[in-house]
Amino acid sequence: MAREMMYMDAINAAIIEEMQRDENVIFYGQNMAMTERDPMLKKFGKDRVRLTPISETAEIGIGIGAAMTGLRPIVELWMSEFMLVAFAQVLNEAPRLRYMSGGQVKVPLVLKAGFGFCAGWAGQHSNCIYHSMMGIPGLKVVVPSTPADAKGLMAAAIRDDNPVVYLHSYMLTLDKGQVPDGEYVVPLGVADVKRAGTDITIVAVGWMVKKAMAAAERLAQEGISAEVVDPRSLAPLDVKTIVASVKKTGRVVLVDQAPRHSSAAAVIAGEIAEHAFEHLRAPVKMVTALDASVPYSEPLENFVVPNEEKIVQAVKAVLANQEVAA
Amino acid sequence: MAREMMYMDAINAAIIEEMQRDENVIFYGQNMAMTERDPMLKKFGKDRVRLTPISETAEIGIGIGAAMTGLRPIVELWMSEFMLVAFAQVLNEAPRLRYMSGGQVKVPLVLKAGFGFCAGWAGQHSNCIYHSMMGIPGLKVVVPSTPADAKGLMAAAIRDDNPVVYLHSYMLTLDKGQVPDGEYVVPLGVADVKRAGTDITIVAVGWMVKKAMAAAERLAQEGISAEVVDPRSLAPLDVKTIVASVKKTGRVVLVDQAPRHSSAAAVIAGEIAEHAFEHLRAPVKMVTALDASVPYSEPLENFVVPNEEKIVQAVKAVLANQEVAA
Amino acid sequence: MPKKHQLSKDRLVWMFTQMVRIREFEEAVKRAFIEHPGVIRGHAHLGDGAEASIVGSLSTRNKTDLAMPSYRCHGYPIVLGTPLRKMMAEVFGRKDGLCKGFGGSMHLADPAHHFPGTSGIIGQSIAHATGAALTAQVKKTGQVVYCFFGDGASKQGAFFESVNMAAVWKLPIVYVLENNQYQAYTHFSLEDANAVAGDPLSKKAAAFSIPGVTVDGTDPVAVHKAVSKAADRARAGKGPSLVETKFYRLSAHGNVITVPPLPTQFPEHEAVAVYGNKKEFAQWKAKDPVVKFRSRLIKTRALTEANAKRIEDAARAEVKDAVEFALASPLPAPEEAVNYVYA
Amino acid sequence: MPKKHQLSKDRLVWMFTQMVRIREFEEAVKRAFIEHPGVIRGHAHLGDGAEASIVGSLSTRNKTDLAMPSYRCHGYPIVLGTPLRKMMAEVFGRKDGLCKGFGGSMHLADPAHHFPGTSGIIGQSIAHATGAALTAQVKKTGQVVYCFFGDGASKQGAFFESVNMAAVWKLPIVYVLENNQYQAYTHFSLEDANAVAGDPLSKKAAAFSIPGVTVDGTDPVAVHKAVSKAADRARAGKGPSLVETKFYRLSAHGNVITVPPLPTQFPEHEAVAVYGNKKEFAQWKAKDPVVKFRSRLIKTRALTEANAKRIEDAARAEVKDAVEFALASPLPAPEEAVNYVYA
Ligand SMILES: Cc1ncc(C[n+]2csc(CCOP(=O)(O)OP(=O)(O)O)c2C)c(N)n1
Ligand SMILES: Cc1ncc(C[n+]2csc(CCOP(=O)(O)OP(=O)(O)O)c2C)c(N)n1
Ligand SMILES: [Mg+2]
Ligand SMILES: [Mg+2]
Repeated sequence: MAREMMYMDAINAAIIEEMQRDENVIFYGQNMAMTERDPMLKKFGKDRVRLTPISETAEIGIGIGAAMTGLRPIVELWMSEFMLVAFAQVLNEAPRLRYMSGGQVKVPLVLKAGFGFCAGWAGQHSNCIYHSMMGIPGLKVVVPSTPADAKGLMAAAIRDDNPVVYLHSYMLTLDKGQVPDGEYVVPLGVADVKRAGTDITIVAVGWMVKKAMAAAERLAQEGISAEVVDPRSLAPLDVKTIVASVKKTGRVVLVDQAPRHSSAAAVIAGEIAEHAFEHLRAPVKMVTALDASVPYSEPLENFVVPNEEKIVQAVKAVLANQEVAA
Repeated sequence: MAREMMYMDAINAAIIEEMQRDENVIFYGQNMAMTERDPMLKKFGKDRVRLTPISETAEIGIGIGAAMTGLRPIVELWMSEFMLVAFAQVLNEAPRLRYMSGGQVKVPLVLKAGFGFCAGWAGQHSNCIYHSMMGIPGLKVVVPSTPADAKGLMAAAIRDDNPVVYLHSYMLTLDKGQVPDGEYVVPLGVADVKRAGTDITIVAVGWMVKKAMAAAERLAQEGISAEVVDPRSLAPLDVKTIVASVKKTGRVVLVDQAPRHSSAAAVIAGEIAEHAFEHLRAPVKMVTALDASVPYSEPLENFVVPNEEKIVQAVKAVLANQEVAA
Repeated sequence: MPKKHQLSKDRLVWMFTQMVRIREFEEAVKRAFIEHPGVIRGHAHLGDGAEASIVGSLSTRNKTDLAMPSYRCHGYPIVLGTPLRKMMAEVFGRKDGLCKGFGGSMHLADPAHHFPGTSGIIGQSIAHATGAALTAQVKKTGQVVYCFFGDGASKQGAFFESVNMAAVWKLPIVYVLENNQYQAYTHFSLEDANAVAGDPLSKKAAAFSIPGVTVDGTDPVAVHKAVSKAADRARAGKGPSLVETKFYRLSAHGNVITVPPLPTQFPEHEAVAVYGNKKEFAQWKAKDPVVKFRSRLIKTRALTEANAKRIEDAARAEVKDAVEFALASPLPAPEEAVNYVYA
Repeated sequence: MPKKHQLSKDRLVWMFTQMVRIREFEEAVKRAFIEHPGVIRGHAHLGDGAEASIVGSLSTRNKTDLAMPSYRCHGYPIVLGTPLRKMMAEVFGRKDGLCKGFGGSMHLADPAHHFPGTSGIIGQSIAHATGAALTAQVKKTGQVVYCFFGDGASKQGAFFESVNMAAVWKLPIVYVLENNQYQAYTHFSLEDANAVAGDPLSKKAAAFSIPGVTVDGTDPVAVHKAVSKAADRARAGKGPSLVETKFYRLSAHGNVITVPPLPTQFPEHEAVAVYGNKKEFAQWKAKDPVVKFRSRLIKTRALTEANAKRIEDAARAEVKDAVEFALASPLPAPEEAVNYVYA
């Protein structure tokens, strides 16, 4: 059975279900569970649901220490940029401790944060920083693009025995979709073909999956069949599924909300260059944010961030096998 | 005129010369200038050369504030991983403040740090984190591989009006090379063809340039002519020079000390896939660290990090146009 | 208080004027969410309630001293002399804004008026302010830096690291911890160890062996007095002080967070909306610093009712003009967005 | 001191024994740089001088209490019961090492003996220790966490953030600030604002309104007393305390940093090598905690000279055996390196 649900509600549903399932799961963060009327606090009690100060280094570090000693913390970090004040804990503590101990400890920790809020939040609150967390041995990173994935990936993240950064797109918060009832786990490290197609592959992440789907729809009306692949996990990255799609279609556009060299798109393009080269019939093409911080004012912001139109144009350019300026 | 100099001495020479040239340049960090006998302190005085506590967030943040108000600080951070405790300052403050102010302020700041110390320093002190600083609009990143570049890029970094992360490879610290006397500036954003060749391009960063040069030497003895390109700046990245080399040779191996998906190699491979595709006669090939943190014990460490032999094998595989496991 | 810090009648009236200008500006911003929906994007944070803290602090500054506030930054430049037109235009994301529409409400900057900029990431700008004080020291400019940050920010590592360094280096800086009793939706008593123990937040000064004092942040004269002392100390080369100004944020943390194109508005104050504590809100509302200071000046005859009205009318007119200017200013051209990335 | 914390003769002898075992282990590690060059890679940091702080603290623990030290971590597991063989094999990078050669000197870990691991990044493990205390509280295990960190680490934001949270949550943790007077090459008086003002570093406790005390860290009984009180408080659900144990690191910060294949060795102590201050070094050398405690126990007849010798010989033999074991243990197979990345 499934039901229609909002993306954000799907995330919460997974957290609640996993907390019901395993009493070692705890949940804390800033500006949550302030009063006894808080529904999560009511359900799970003061020990398991907590309010924290603006102390990300301690919040994440405490999560690590708690995970090393038997709990399974979910840390609510709100915006992913806030993690940067504590990035040593994310990149150089959580994923290293198991390895350095020769496998003696594990760190089952979920770092939950939203990203890419393009809504006039300007230069420090609108970024995509997933690229900086890719390729860190020991660290997993997931980016759901639909309510169902949001639920299934959260469940998987909580059950995983490794640190997982769970990044939800702010722009998808209110989107609705069918979400399976009850236990629903989307395995980490498995990409999803969100739309099948034959002429070209579009690889997109997070909010950009929605834009890519819209672009594919428009292209379909013009007789172009685009396959949309959503990696869902950026680490581990399901290179196999992506490469298989590219091998099938022979062409690929990579869409990413981040600037070009800090995008997952660039890394994926590198993998394609190594593993699908012989099947490519045209150069890969990246559609990314421009090389600028996200500006405040609406026309400026719109100009910097990729959109449906740019995707459509890129697809057409690749199909015409001619390079156009990014 | 030039003279033989060690890599680390070349860096210091540039700092001293620039501090002599411009009294707004200041230099501070942990575990330096502890006593009045310190040569830098003697030369430039207590105001301009300072000792700091283990407070990277404040150290870098103070550098930003000082830069906004008229100084040109160089912050000695020692190991690049230490920057992670203050990564918000590096990724989300220094490069954003000018943009957010609509160009009213500038942040001429140099963050100096060593990286990639493969000498038994284990999982938290041996990493390459440059990848996480690529593609951040407003931020420049340089990685010198020779004493001359070490000097010239430091001079350029200090003179630049933007925040520049200057990353020196610990493994090259004692290497010697010819270094021009006096004023010598290597422009930021310009790659260097470290060795000309015709059969294949090897793109390598930092310590890996040295390994690539050694591999090219060995390959030359077998009649294979490899061109070695050193980006020197990772941001801005000189895609043009890299692509030109690949267009010429038609084949490319990318060497990087970081794990695959956190490497500059992957990003560069993505650019090549978009901009040199038609000229490629074989898939690109990456030689990177394995997907593991750097382990302590020597045989383990050697196994994880790329070496000359792996580069030679990769080049031969590409020339044979057959894929081999990474 | 030492004679030199005694406030003349003119100065008191000037302070009142600035407080009124801040209040009028913030109320106009708040009204804009209703009167001009969609014009303000992102997150806007108001300083109503903080007027005494802001003006009391900045009334002690010398001409070239710097102010480095947090992202809740509207009040400070108003006192420094930044034109309200440019400020409002920036909040509205216009081409004629202070930052040409690149920064918005959280990131006002006006270096020409001694306000280098802000950070939206909590605690980080405390380090920037400390760096500005380093410049003052190295270049011997005689400047003092006024660093403002919230009760919430005092739980971020950047705060402790910065103050320690300022104390060791004896930097010319005054740390004004504006305890408006909330960090977003969280009452400070729920997250601060000093508060949990019933101690003032200024006790944190002991961690650096520097003076720490808590002062009534609804009284601009009390703030002036405490900050004067701290600024004197800074100017004398004796290093930083910590002044906790305790007052109450009178509006909600910020406008409601929504996903575009849903319009966003200002909700009720958290005391009521989150904690259901109407009494707390009413008690502090009764201590409104602008209202209190007005009565006091009238009572002490520093001001007549007529003059007060004139000041208020002038401020209202100035703000109205700013709104009109901002609305008339064009949006920036999209292609502008790639400028100012590099110097 | 309360009766229950009074130390029996046996207990005092046990404490002396642990101190000797630590000292012998550290001296063997130091000697290995000369006797077996190249066997220890990277950076090794010794705890000689810290014996009284380590043993005095851990002598107050209950069976399942956890120790969470910094990267200067050899001493603690020795007290907890970790086999020296496995420890030395890890320091030598061998297959039979505690961490199979993956961690080395800085990253010993032995969760089976209540030592979950360490971080090499200053200050970060203070948060981890606080998290372990959270587990103890949530799971109601009755455990106390002993969190050790250096004077240098007390300038890292992680320290302040963690202690504040522990105080608000009343976590069962004792923060032992081991002030060995140096952070790498820097004397603490050059970087700490409390020290600059002539105050003890335990004054930082005021920032959290928790007990803070400074104790003679060369005296294991004094440390025991102070830490007992703190542990009692933690166990009673009253939250954290800060105990500054002041002593002196007797060896240099670590072996010299070199680029392979250049061999690395232990240099002279920074007091001499950097500051040219032989007197300081000599003064503190005279307060060697192991030597002092030995004489005291003999003077108070808790120990005979013959027993002391026996203990020392046994420790020496144990460490010699550990070195031989470690040397005989094979290096790990290269292909092992891709294991343990994910659980
Ligand atoms: C590092 C970081 N964490 C979280 C946030 C989200 N945030 C924005 S404002 C705010 C509250 C700040 O409270 P306070 O410092 O008291 O300042 P006030 O809003 O009261 O002026 C928070 C938590 C942030 N911007 N940066
Ligand atoms: C964040 C960070 N900055 C710098 C370093 C380099 N470093 C390693 S040990 C050390 C000194 C630590 O001093 P202290 O905390 O007093 O501990 P001690 O060595 O005296 O035991 C420093 C600065 C580091 N490891 N991490
Ligand atoms: Mg506040
Ligand atoms: Mg120390």
